Amino acid sequence: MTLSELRKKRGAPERPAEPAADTGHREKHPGPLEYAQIGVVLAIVTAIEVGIYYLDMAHGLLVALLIGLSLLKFSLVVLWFMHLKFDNRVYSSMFLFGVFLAVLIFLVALSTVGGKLV
Amino acid sequence: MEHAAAGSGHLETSTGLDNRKLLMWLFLGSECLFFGSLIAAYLLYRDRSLGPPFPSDRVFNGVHYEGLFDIPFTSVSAFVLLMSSVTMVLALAAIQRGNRRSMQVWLLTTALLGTLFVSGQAYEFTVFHREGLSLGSNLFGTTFFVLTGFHGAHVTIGVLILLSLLAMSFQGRIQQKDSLNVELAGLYWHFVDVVWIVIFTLVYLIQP
Amino acid sequence: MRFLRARRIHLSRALSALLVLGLLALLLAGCETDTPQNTFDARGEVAARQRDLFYMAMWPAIAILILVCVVLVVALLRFRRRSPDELPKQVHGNTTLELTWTIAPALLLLVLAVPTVTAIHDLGRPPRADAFHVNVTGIQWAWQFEYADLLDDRGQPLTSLGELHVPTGREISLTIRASDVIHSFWVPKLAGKLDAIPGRDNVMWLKADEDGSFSGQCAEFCGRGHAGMKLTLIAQNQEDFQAWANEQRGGGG
Amino acid sequence: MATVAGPARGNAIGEALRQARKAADTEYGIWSWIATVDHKRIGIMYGVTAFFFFLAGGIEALVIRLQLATPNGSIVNADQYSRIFTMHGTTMVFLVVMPLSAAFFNLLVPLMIGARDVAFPRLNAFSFWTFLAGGIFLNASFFTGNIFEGRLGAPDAGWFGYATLTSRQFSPGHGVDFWAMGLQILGIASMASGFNFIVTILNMRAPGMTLLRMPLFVWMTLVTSFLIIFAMPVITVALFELMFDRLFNANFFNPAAGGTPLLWQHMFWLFGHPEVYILILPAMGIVSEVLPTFARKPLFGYPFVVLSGVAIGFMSWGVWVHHMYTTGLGTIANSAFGISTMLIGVPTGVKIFSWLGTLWGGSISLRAPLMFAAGFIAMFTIGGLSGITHSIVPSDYQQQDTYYVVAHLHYVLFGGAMFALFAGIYYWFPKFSGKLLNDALGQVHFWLMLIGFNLTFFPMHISGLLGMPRRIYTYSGDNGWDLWNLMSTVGAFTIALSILVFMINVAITARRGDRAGSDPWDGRTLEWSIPSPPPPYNFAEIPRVHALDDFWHRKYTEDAQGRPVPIPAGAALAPEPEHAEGGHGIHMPSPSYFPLIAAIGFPLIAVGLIYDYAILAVGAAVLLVGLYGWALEPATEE
Repeated sequence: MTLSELRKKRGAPERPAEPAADTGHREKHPGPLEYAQIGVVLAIVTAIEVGIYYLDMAHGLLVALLIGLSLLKFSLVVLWFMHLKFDNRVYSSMFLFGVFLAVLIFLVALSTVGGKLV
Repeated sequence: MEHAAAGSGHLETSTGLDNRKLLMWLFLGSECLFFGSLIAAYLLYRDRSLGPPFPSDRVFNGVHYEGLFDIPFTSVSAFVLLMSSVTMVLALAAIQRGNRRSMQVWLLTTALLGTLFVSGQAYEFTVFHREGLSLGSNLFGTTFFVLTGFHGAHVTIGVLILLSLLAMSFQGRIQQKDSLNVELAGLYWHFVDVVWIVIFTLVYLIQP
Repeated sequence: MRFLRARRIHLSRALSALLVLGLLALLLAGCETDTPQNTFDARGEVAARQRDLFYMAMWPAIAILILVCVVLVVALLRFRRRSPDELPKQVHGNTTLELTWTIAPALLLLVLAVPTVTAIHDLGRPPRADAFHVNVTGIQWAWQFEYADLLDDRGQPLTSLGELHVPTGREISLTIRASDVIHSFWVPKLAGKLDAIPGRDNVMWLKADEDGSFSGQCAEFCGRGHAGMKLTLIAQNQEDFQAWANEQRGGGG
Repeated sequence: MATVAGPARGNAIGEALRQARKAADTEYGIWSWIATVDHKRIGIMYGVTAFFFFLAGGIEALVIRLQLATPNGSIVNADQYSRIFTMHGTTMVFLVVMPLSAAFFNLLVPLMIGARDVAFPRLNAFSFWTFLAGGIFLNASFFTGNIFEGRLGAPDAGWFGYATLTSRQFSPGHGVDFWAMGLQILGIASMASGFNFIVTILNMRAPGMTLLRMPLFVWMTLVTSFLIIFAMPVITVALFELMFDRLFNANFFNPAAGGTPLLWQHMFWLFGHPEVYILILPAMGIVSEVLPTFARKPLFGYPFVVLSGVAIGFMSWGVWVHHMYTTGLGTIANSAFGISTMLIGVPTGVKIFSWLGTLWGGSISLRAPLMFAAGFIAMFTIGGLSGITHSIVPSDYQQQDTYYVVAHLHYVLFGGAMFALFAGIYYWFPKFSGKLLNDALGQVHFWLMLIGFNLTFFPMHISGLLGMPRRIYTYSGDNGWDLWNLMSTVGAFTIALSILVFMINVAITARRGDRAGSDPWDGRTLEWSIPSPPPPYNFAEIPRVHALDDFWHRKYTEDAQGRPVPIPAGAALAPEPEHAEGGHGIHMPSPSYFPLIAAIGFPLIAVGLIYDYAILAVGAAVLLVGLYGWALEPATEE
């Protein structure tokens, strides 16, 4: 006897398959216009990054600026395009745990082996 | 595309979160450690190569070596990948509104931009290789090729996923109610893009 | 089987007690012997400090072990089920107790941490400038020693293989390297080990308080010959040491 | 259920596959196991496979012990010894303790949280087949030498594979390649199950099963799974780097090009220390289930025990350098990691005391599961305390890489993990087989194993303190190590004997064991509320959970003094009533061959990388077929 027959014999009525509603969306996602605007911002930030690369400035300042700008891009993509700003916190905590863990342990590891960080 | 089986019996989960989306986020969290390890290895060995070629201009043993990195070229590449994220999210917005045609256009655009990025990388690798850089040439070659190579592999897999989605949508298997499939592919795609944002800054722009 | 069941309680009590006592007797027996690589039998400042730290951790550990085992065995015997429908009071926890056994061990560890960190810094200090300097290189599968302070007629440092000669009572500074795979330099009676890592110079110091020959061996798995990668450290008084050095110079010249 | 048109439809192969899938949807027969997505069957397969690897790893251990029984042993030569101890370590960690824990995750987690299966049943099957493929692949390395001439092909650089010993120069042959790729494959399996169980535990809980009502074992599974998914990528990258070094002349660990072998150690232990807790946390979870049942008393300080488990999970990321004290990282690093290592002892201590608190004042039934759990407490305490002595860094300079460490790690992983896993086997065997293991034989097994274990490993403390380094294949008779080594060897064979008793017990029980009802131990958690063995759908009706130890509270209420009073009504005790008819439809996932097909791709790819890229292409094709088939076939089909 197959399992499906067994199930039928038990007389369990089949529930019609419904797509699982993703209740993870607490708020509505933004629309195309907003996405496009963020795209423009991302493009501008990239242009600034490349621009300051060619500027002659103190190394420390350059590094700080570049890291700051890439963090900004990172956050824009993650928060809007990946909807972490709008979705359930559980998703973001899973991801951010990975991000922070990676940054933390490799900073410690690199400083222990004496690696140059930047 | 994501291999998932909806749970048995439960149509609503205890947290109210979708199983597959949760899985994807966990996977991305785990990927952070993957790329973190690769980037850490690159940073550890940066500027420790015992011989040329070098990423940026440098005097070594009294000889001036020109750097390999071509920042304008890579900036364009980074820009291409960044824009592919925009088109990806537009594809999602389209299907969430039930606009299949528009979604297909954006998916195709995204896949093309991704392919363009990978082609750019292939070109870059070829140029570098002609200049004498290989996995075994020095620490820079080792860490650079492995880090960017794994990233490129991720982009390639992403393109395959996008094309699979596209094929499925032409079969009529991606409807408005299936927008989660596009969302999941999108999450993966954006993640790969975000990794490149980090690599672009840490590897290319910041030079010791 | 029935016999076993009836006797089980007594058997288990006797066995448990025997086990714990036996284990402790074994441990103590171990400390007493005078074998070539006994870490308890320290003959130098560094090893002595390390041994004392081990004792400092070992005695509280044994005390805690006995405490846990006694409580465990007493609980098992005293609260064993006597009738199948016996139902004990449902205790879910006790916050005071729980906090106590979180904080008490933390305090104990804090107490252990202070001498530990002090010792790490004392033993980890760079060797003194006037120390007798030797470069140690681990090779598959032998130890090579290069005496930076002892030069031969041509101005080259003396070298030896497998046997390390040092003056007694003087601080010895060792720069440890490897030429192929990772090894670990270890002379148990004088000091704990330090790894020899290719591409890296590790520095340690040690001191032999008395003349004698002390055996040591590679402690990091380094391939097929690992078990045979031994060394002997020979600590000699000043005259004997000079005599040895002169002999080496003569032999080498 | 509307059938979604599969791409396989319409062609002969696709139709055959569909038929095969249908045929596998039975309760019996080999195909029903091969295509199964039932978490219970997958759990059993995990357990049985891991037990076979346990025997293999055990035989390797016996060879090691025979060789070291006397000074100047000559059972094996140095080369064979290196390969055997490497395989012993790798096998026991990756092919025994991890998959045995995975077996329990699979068997128990859905039952304990009141679910019908895991969140991704096919991913679960994929984990198992990938694990099996990786295990077979790894052990196949033995045969890449010429086994008849005594030349084994297995890896020879230790389970920790320290660079530069793993480089092609110092380890020619393919042993290390097999090791690296085998671990890579096993890593995929572990990661897949890690993701699966996190989603299952977070999302598939029965109504009312809040996080703080979950059994402790489920909590420990959750923590372990998080450790797996965050720790595995690090070793994955390290293994990739090793493979690039070996296959494509990369320089990651090559000092001649300026690389440092320490990079490997950092990455290995960044993974390796969480890994230690991946091995021990499930064991702690099992013990935390066994003790309350056999003491008829709830776990003492449940929230504290949960919290300490979570704390251990977090802290396990901050102690990796304690495997590297003697690499010369400097006083600051050694002090910091010495202190963090001490601190991780605190939550571990909390657990031990809480277990004692659980037993104290209970009504303790001294059956085999409880004996093993009690043995675990004592043995694990020894292992934990010797661990504390390692945090005394300067003292560890002496003990590092000696038999003292061998003693310590076996007290944790054998005295700890294996004792607890056996407790779990005796405890849950009746749930999944329907028969009780013989208790008298169980007691014999326990005492033999306890005595044998201590006889083997306690003397290693002493031989280590007497200066015996690890991983030496022979020693001379003048070091005072002879007696201790002989004792260890005798002990090892006593352990082997105890395992034999266990196997006899299983064989006897299979033939004529006592039938177990649904609740033979007066259990507390939901798995005891359903028949033994459980039906494929587990719960005819998804339970509604009202408390921690919900099933206990269905059987007993408490009087004013806090003493439990049995609830007389038989209804509460009855295994799930048969009212599925009127209730919900039970909708089970269909069996699938694709996880197996995908899993077969991995060893082919690995073999291809080592020998011939053509095989690699075949492997990749097989993997793709598996993945696409899996993605495109509907999860359920009626």
